[in-house]
Amino acid sequence: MEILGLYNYWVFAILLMIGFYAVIAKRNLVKKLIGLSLFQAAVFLLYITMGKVDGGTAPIFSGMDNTIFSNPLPQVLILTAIVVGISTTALGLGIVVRLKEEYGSIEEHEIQEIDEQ
Amino acid sequence: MTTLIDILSWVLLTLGGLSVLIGGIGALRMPDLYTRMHAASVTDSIGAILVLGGVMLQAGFSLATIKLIAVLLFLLLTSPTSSNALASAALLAGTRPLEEQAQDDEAQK
Amino acid sequence: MIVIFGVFLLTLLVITAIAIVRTDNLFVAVMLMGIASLLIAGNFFLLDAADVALTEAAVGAGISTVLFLSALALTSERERAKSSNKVLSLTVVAAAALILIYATFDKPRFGDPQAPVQTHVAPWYLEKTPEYIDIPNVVTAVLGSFRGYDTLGEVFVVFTAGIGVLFLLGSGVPLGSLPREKINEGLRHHLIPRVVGRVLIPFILLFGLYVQFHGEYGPGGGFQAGAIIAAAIILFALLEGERRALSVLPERVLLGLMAFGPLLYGAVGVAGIVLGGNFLDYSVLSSDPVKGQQLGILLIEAGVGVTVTGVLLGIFHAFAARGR
Amino acid sequence: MYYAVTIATLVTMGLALIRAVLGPSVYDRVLAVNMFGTKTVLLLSVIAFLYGRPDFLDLALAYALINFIGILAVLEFFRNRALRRSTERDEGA
Repeated sequence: MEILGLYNYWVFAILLMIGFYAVIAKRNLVKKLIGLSLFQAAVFLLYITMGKVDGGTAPIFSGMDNTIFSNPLPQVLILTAIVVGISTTALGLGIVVRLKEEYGSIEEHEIQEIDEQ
Repeated sequence: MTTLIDILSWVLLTLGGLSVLIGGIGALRMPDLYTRMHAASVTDSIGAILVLGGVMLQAGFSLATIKLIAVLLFLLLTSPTSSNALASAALLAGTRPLEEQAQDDEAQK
Repeated sequence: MIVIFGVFLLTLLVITAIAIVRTDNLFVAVMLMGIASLLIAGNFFLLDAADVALTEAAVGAGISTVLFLSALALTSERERAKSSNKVLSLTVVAAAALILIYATFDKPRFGDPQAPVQTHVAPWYLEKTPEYIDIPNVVTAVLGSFRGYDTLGEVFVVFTAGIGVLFLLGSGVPLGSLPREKINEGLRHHLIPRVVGRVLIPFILLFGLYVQFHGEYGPGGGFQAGAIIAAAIILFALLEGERRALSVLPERVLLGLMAFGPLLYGAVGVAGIVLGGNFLDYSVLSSDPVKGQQLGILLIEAGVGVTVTGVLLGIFHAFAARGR
Repeated sequence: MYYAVTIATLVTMGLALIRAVLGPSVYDRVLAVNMFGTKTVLLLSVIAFLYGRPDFLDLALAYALINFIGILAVLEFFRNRALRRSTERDEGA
């Protein structure tokens, strides 16, 4: 189990970087936002992983005695972050839609070319 | 009595797990969209009924069983509907079943 | 054994993420995002975060797909350009990934009860919640009371994002001035989804209310309930056309809902000051401090739920109106 | 026995994911997402019992209710696309 002890963190690192790659390498703006969502998901995973305690259960009392509970604090932070994440993604999508209307394109370099003219 | 219920629920769970697995393999291996849909629906209908039925027997008579019944009901309502919606969308867009395609190919020859 | 289930789900998640980045069809990428959301919710559940998994379920399964698809309908479905500087980006990303992975070797092992995160404030929350607030769900207690300022901030962020989308996209052409054939009738001609959807909508609304008010006893609360209720009304709008949805909840009402949540939240905080406590100190709301805390949490959760519903619906309608 | 069912569900999820990645048509991918959704419902309900916390069935219930919306949004998207293409063709003609 020792090897698996860090697996969640590795997945966090890989997922974070996959999202980051989409943000820096892709030129399509919607794709960049999708990458950003992946990036977000990776951070969520990191927080929730840190809050897990071995043999624990979700921090909701259920009348059982002597139960170990996982850490409630990261869960609170991420719970709100998910809803904030979707609203900010929607804001990003709104900007992309407006760009498409103004420039007729959602590819980054085409927008830049039009701007330079 | 409890042993009987246990055995029954294990049987249901095993059969459910098997049908879920068979449906999954079918959805991967079948040759075209409609046959894949057919395989996937196995996991949604009989698989869900058996698995949730098995879990229900384990839960006994409690709030959990009522929730499980609700889950099962909603699954049985929604998954055929979405399959139907998907199939009709695919058919309207011009994806045709394999056999029909083969017949057309024959006719063209 | 459960650890291995988690590892399997995470591996699937990485595969999905790679597929998302590789495909050049944005529709496919959105579909795969749906799968990624399901996987990550499953993982949250395995990691003991039932509340978070419920939020991810409420947001990821319906609303985010709907929003991305309506944005795609307004822009384009295909990625045209090749990636820029593929080699350079890949090198940067790979190097950063290696550094991050190297850094993880200093992290406490997965599930270690002695890790610094577990020893700092969390035990205090778990110990004091029964005494101060006396509700079973510690997550709700921390969210509503102990870290009430945080949540107030988040509610304002959600509110601001909603206002931002409305400013960017406006509410489009008013529905009344459009010729009849231009109005989106939704899926009215698809009989089967329509009938089933109609059966389902009341149950989704009921479930949303249950999640809202059961949040102190089980997984749930304002954020999840807001998303679920918004999902129910979005389902109605998809099935019956936007016009019917807007006649049920007109835009003015939606704007009111968006503003009402933060106002209610702030008012509860100010009421604390007026009654002689601190801002967002609910203990003074009732003669019994514990009852006061419970009342305060109930009120602010209601505020959160109302805002989230209003903002998500406002965003949905803003995107839908842009298509006309 | 719960473990056996969980493993079967997980493997099926993997198979569905392969179908979603391979395609070939967009409908296959939608089918895979739909299948994935129901598998998640089964997985969550079984794991709730595996953990001995049946009060967490709310999650499975949420998915059973909400997955439908995603599929309908896809249907609406296809319908819109067909409409757009036909109007484009009309204008082109």
